[in-house]
Amino acid sequence: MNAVQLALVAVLLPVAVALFLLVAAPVRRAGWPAAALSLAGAIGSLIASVWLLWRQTVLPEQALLEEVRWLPEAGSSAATIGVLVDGVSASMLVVVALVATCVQVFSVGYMAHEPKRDFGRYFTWHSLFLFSMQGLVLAPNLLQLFVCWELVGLCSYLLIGFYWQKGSAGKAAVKAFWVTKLADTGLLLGLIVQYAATGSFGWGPETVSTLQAAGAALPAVGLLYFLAVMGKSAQFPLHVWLPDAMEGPTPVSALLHAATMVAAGVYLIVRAYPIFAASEAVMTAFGVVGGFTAVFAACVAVVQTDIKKVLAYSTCSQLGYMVAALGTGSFMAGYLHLTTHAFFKALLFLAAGSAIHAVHSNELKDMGGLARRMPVTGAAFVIGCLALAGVPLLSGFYSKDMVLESLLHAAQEHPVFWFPLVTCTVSAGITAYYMGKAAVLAFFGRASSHAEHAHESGPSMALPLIVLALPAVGAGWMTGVMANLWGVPDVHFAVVHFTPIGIVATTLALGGLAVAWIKHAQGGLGGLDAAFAPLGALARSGIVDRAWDTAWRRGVLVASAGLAWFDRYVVDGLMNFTGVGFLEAGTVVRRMQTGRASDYLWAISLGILLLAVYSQARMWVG
Amino acid sequence: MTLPLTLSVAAILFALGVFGALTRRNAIGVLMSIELMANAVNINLVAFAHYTNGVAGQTFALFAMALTVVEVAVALAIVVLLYRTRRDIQIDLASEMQR
Amino acid sequence: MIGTIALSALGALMIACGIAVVRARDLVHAVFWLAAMLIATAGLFVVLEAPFLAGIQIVLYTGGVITLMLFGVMLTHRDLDAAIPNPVAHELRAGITAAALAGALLLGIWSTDWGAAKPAATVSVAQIGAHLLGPQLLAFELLSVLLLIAMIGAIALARRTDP
Amino acid sequence: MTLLSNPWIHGLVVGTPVLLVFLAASALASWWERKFAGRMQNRLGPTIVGPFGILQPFADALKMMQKEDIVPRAADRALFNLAPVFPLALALAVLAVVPFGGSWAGDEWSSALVVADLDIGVIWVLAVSGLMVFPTWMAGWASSNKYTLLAGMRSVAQGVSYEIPLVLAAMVPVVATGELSLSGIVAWQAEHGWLVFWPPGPGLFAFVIFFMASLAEANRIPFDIPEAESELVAGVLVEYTGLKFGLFMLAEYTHTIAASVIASVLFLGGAHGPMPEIFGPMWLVLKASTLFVIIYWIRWSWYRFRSDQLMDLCWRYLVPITLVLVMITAIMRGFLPGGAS
Repeated sequence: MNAVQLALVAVLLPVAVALFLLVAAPVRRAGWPAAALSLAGAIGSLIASVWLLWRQTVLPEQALLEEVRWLPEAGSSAATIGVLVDGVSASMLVVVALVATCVQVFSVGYMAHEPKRDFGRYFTWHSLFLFSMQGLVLAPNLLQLFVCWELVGLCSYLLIGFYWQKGSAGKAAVKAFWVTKLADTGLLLGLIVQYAATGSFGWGPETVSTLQAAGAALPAVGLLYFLAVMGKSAQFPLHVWLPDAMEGPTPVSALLHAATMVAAGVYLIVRAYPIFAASEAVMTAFGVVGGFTAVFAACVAVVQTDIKKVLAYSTCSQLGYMVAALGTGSFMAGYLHLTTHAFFKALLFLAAGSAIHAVHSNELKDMGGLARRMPVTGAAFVIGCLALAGVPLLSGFYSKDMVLESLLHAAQEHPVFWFPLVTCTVSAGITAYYMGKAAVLAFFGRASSHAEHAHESGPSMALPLIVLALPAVGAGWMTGVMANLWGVPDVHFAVVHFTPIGIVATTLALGGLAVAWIKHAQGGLGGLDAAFAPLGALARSGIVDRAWDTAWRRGVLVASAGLAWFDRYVVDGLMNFTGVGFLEAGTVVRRMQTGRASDYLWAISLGILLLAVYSQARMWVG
Repeated sequence: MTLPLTLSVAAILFALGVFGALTRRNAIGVLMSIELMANAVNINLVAFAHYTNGVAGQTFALFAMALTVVEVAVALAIVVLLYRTRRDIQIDLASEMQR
Repeated sequence: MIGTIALSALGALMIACGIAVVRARDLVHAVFWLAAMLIATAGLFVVLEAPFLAGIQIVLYTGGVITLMLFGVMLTHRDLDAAIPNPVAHELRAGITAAALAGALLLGIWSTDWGAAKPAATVSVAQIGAHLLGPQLLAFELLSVLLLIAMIGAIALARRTDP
Repeated sequence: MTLLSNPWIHGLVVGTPVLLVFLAASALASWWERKFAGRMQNRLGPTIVGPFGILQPFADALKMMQKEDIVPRAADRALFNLAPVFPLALALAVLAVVPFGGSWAGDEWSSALVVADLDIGVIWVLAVSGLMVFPTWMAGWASSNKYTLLAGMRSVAQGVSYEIPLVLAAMVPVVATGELSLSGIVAWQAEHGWLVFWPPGPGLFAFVIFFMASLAEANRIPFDIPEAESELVAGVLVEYTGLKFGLFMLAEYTHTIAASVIASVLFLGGAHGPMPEIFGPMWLVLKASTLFVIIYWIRWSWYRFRSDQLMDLCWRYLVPITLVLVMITAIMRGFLPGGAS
């Protein structure tokens, strides 16, 4: 099969499964068959993706574009749908398919106790998500990307609200939905502006130059897109939905809210990089927002007591890294961090899920000493934790190092990048501390009463942990290969290397881990919390949420009230006037409607007669 | 000479059809008047076909005939239905649409 | 010349039959007048060198339409048909409209210069067939679908709903 | 020769003998039927008038002419008087396009002895036989008699229904030979074989169905519901007397003969046969007579269908079968001589 066919298999197999399950209600409600089908779709997609990646690695093929016209426009078509296969999409395809497959396998064990119909529903949404994400990854233009973007948003909504019977889950789903929708408005407006300015939804050089020629359009489009990225990738201050999204099942958090969907924002930047890179304002915004999010989320993570929330804020923080790195112009650093992060964060979430499954609680205080009872889970969590902390030789180290290095370079040219440099370096230490804390509290020390009877999860949950642990450890060593694949030429890579900033960050990370061990080995949540107490209070008070509530909801309410008035008295008034007018006119005209067929026939004949007379008259006149 | 003559016959038949459709109160009577008109149209088609060497004219007349048969079949089904529901087929009596 | 005479004769016959169709008091007579008119039309088609159409005209109209109408008359016949006379104004209105229409059409026909219109050769059945299955294939197929729909529709309408 | 090439004069020259021969044949047919029926029922049939009673039809005609012409008071006079004229005319009109003879020119058969060799002969035949229901219905309606009305109604229903298998069965020869004129169809059969035999299958079935549908169109047993003496007295003829009645009866025989002739022409090769071509008319007469005998054989040995059985047979069996036959023939046409074009 050629590359395009493989890509089509990867994207269409899940949608076939999803559509079948959506339509064939009996199969869906039967539960297990739905899971088997969905899994088969995911595995098929994974095989096609790996094959495709292999082709792209060994065969130095150019980017392949295959599209069909859509949305007809005079003479041509305004938009196309299709697949764009190159190194970037191929590798992301594998990341998505691999994580999705692992998560689905994991879910078979994790969700086993759900009612059958919920089980089927769960896997249906999973298949739909996989399709949407693969479609997003392969999108050859921004319009298709936008469509898939909304589809993954929909899947996110559906999966967060999976336990809709629980009020909080429903609320979290709605919150996620409308926070991201607010952000997506940016993407939509950006698309409109871009299309108005260039007549294209592409991100190619000619589009960018046309945009550039259009003056203010370029930064405007870039910032509008960035607004969408902030929503999807949970950048401050639009991150508020992500912690709440933890209401969904843990595998969902692993797949959507850690590894793939939230990375879609970053992926958008990667894909449409020419548009962003052409505007300095946008790049600076990346650096500032990303840098602030990195440190802010890391600090908030410290004071979390819920293991999933810790990981959620950690995800925010790491996404901040990626955005900041992309702001420096280092495509490689940002995208590499996206890739490695996908693996180890999915691993962390799944390990956390395994632990939660064992103790039936999200709270760190209900865990403890799990490593002895659940060795595989414990090992997986520790590996993920170390990788995230940036311990040398593990994947996170390489990508984080590259991020910091790129920030250092940028800072030397633009002073404003000192801010993300400092925040990211500091948060490397904080990250190590809170992750160490979480690992120590959950897997070492004294077992709580909940954790005493915990035992290792079944093979369907253990296996994905092992599979994901491999890239979490080793993905970093493939940096050179990936650089080739992505067409970033001047990356010098060595498995063991030390740069000044790397040494600082590593030292901070190891220090953070050490502090975590010392402070928490004996259990207890205290530790450095005092230092972060104000922040903790801040986080607990939900001030950001409150601010949003005020600014966004109240604002919307007031505006809505105004619009409602306008609608009721002006729009409706016009409508009513028209309606009443027609009604009155109707009563007059109604008299013409005698209801006798011959009268109507007469009117028709009269019409024909008039036409005949008209044509005659015209012939004589003209 | 023959063409306008034929067309005149068709025109008069058409007008007769109109007159019948307007004055007939019986649904089948109206239908027959409509047949007159349709037939007039067919005559025109064939006449023009004759004078333009057009196969198309005859083909169209053929189509028109088939359509007329369809129309009559359905219309008569309606008439029978009308009769069954109200025991009468005076079309002026079927005026529910007025209100 | 013979053509013109035949045309005039047939035309007069057809118009006479047409008048009878719209004025006959008895509906059954009207049906037979209509049949006569349609058969005369077939004759006209022969004069216009469209013999195939003439044949089809008889098969379809008299075999199909008229028979259906006879059925319709029989199934719905009532002696009250003539009971409700038309208002005179109504008839007058119809008459004026129809006369004006005929006048306008005739005026148009006779004021047009047909000059170059010369009778063409007889169209053979094979030509019609080739035309039907060639340029008009889509219309032809659609027509068959339409016939099917009409058949089903007529059955569905006229069917007795009680078992 | 030049005079004969004018179609009108040609028609007159050939038509007059044809008209006379078939009128005489129709008259004779009534005698023959009575004889035949008599023999079948172990009787003698007419014996008094002329040798073997052969002049019986003429005696009947004389008798009818003497009878009083009664028009019922409630009858629709115009239609009542008009109705008897048509059946005979229509039955004879069918014969106008039949080639009664033919000749070989090398390998080419050319049909001859046609009153009017229309290009659309088959259509003509179908059109005219389609008109046949009207006089029947006219008579039934105009008599203002419930029996005649019922008979007329049945007649129309039956005529309309059986028209369809009739037309479709007639389409089999048309499709197989690619000809619409009867003489063309006969010529094709003379060269390639009679259609009952060739193409094997559809021709035979189409022939049987055509024959059945013709019986129905001619209101012969077992399809004589419109008359059904036992229920409807004498069908549409209840109120008719004298010459009008006679005309109807004559037309019935003519109609049956015409149906036999058309079936012979369409499926049995018409005037084609062994022996020199001068015997052509003889072959046609022989074939038609055989069919005619079969019709009366059936008539005197079969019972009548019930009305619903009649419709069942038509719509549930004959129509679908003939549709399939036409399709099969259209496919086979590709393999027939002169077909794959």
